[in-house]
Amino acid sequence: MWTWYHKLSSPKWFYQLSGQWLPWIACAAVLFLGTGLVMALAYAPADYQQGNSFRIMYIHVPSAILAQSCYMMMAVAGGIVLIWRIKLAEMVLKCIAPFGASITFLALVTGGIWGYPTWGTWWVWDARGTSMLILLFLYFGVIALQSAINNTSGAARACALLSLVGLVNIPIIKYSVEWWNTLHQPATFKLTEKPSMPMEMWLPLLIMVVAFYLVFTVVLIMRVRNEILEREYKTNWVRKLIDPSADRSIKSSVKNGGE
Amino acid sequence: MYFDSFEAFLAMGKHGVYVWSAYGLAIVLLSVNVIAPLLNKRKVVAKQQARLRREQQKRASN
Amino acid sequence: MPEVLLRAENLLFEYDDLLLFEQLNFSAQQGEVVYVEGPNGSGKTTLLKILCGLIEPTEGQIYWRDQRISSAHIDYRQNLLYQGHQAGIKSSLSARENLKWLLSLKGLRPGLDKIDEALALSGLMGFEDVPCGHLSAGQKRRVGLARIFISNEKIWILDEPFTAIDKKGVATLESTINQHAEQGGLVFITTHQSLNLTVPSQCITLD
Amino acid sequence: MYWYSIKSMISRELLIAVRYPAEVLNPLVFFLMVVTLFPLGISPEPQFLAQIAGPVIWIAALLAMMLSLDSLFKNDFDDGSLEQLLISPSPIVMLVLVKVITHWFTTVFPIILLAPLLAMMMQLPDEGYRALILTLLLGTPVISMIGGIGAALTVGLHRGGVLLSLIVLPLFIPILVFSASAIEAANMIMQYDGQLAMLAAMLVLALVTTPFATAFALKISINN
Repeated sequence: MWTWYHKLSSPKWFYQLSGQWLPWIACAAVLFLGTGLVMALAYAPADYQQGNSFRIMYIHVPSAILAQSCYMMMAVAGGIVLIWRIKLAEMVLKCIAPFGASITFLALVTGGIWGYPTWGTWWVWDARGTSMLILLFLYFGVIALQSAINNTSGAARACALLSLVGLVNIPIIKYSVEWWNTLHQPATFKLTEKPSMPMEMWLPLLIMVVAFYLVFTVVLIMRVRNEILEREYKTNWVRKLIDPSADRSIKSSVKNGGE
Repeated sequence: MYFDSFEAFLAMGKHGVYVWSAYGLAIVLLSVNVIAPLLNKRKVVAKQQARLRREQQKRASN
Repeated sequence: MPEVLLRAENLLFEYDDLLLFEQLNFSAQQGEVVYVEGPNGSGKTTLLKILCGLIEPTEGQIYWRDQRISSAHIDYRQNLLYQGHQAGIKSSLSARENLKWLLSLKGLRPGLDKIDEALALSGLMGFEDVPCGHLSAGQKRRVGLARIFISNEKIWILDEPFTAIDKKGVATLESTINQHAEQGGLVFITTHQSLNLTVPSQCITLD
Repeated sequence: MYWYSIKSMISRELLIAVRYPAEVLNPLVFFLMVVTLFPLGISPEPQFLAQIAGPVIWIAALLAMMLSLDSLFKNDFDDGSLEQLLISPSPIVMLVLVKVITHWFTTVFPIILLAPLLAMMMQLPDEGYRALILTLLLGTPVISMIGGIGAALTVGLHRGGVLLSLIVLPLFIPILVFSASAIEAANMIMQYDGQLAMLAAMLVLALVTTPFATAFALKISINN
């Protein structure tokens, strides 16, 4: 158990394993995204009330789900950073934030594009949209803090704490926003799913959700791998990796006491 | 297939603009997220290689 | 046999990619003065802060009387006097008020006469009630010195204590350091001055 | 013994506030000015003002607090007292909490005292005063405490001020929502115990959790 745990937290091990897995995950992502897009755009039936604008849901809902779980994962990585001080978690924390922010942005914009033909307005202060906007602010905060601190692991630890504070606050924010919404708005603008969605409608949604998670995994792995190359420069395996031709000369110079 | 013709598929009822712009934006955002680390990897590797070479030169001159 | 108060094992400190020091081992015992030497940017201040427990080393451990300073931190801090580049002197408070607060952090509550005595020793007689913002840079540093004179801590960690201090002040501090070591204390110090010590000393050199 | 360091911390903070009244007065003046902008900028019509009075005073108080929060740990960081505090054998979490509370008392409490005057100028209905004061009393300490985490995280950074607002403002939304709605309910002569209970619950939660986070954040910041 413990050796497994140490292995998992070692950047070298992650780099090698993720290198093997990445092509497969990328293939799966392309496959799922392709199938999902075709099904969502061409095969799913139009909604009897909203017509074809309903198809935007297949983008909006997966990105909204992913936006929230990205923040969760970021905070979990933050917890690992603060408790166990694992370098890999620091890298993951740093790499999730920009993706999370962009996917939150996507959820917000697609929500607007969906809203306009459906309710005639780009933006309503409904509970979900507002919560999503606040989530975007939370991401901005983490990204801004990250970029303001020069020391890499210091920045990671500060962001870890901030994302944990954010995680504790998210349920409170959500609750307060929902509560505020019921006060100020009659329920006409509510974006409730139809209780009985036919299979042709929810299957593409399921596929798209999986596809979004796969794309996220691919992006995260690629970013973390770059981060490893950046931060693990001092280790021999990274040096060998980036410059195989120089391999022998390093070894000989070390042997000759060149350092 | 839900649509009768390719034109109907493009038109999406009256909602073509909205549907296609939403999907377009999604594709653009996802591809940017995928392409950015790919480009960045080249930059990082080039940077670290230059650093390695500098150090090797320094060692050689010592 | 004098007791070993502070021991460092395999200290390594990295700031991002920059390796400041590695494989640093030393043990310091009662009655000793330890110089920390090295050029600017070699990590002297960082090492002193690591010894205080303010900064955590990337690798390695520090032991206070054979206990890790992180696990014995209350006892350790009770016995620790640290003075950095900034001594923690508030300019809106008077010398007396500043000293009172600094001492209260250790739970110490000496009488006013003791505080005034220390201030007089550091050459601040007559300035006890002046807000420190009105004092000169050297006088401000002397408020920090007064904190040292009044100390009952075992370990002193002094980062450039002689900056902006005149000859007389240097001599006073020097004799205080000697006296502290003779009474079984331990002093870590970084300085560009050469001191006249009557007690054993060792040197940690960073490069 | 540790009780003495806490007591000494309180008297020190109060003394500094007395010696530097600008730290107390500037946010207060800012608060006054921001509220004044609303009738000038939107409409001086009494009916309308009465409607927005509560939220406007709350938002202005929030912004004024953001101004003073920035300096919560900054001065101590600059003159080295923060290092001394962090290597104190006394419980650091308690010292930090004491610092945040005295800071609230010296900079925010005057704002609350001034609030009724501004409420009068903003034509707040008579029923709203009690709710305004109660929500301010319950809500602003939470803001101070959450803001304290942000202030601790940004203490050593050069662009701290704006960054601080950026990272903590979203976290204040629940407090603003419940406070504004309590005042609105009071204006309409309805019950607002629920909102007050929520604010009180948040206060308790903040009181038991944020000092640890703030102390931890200070340790992170001093390492950078």
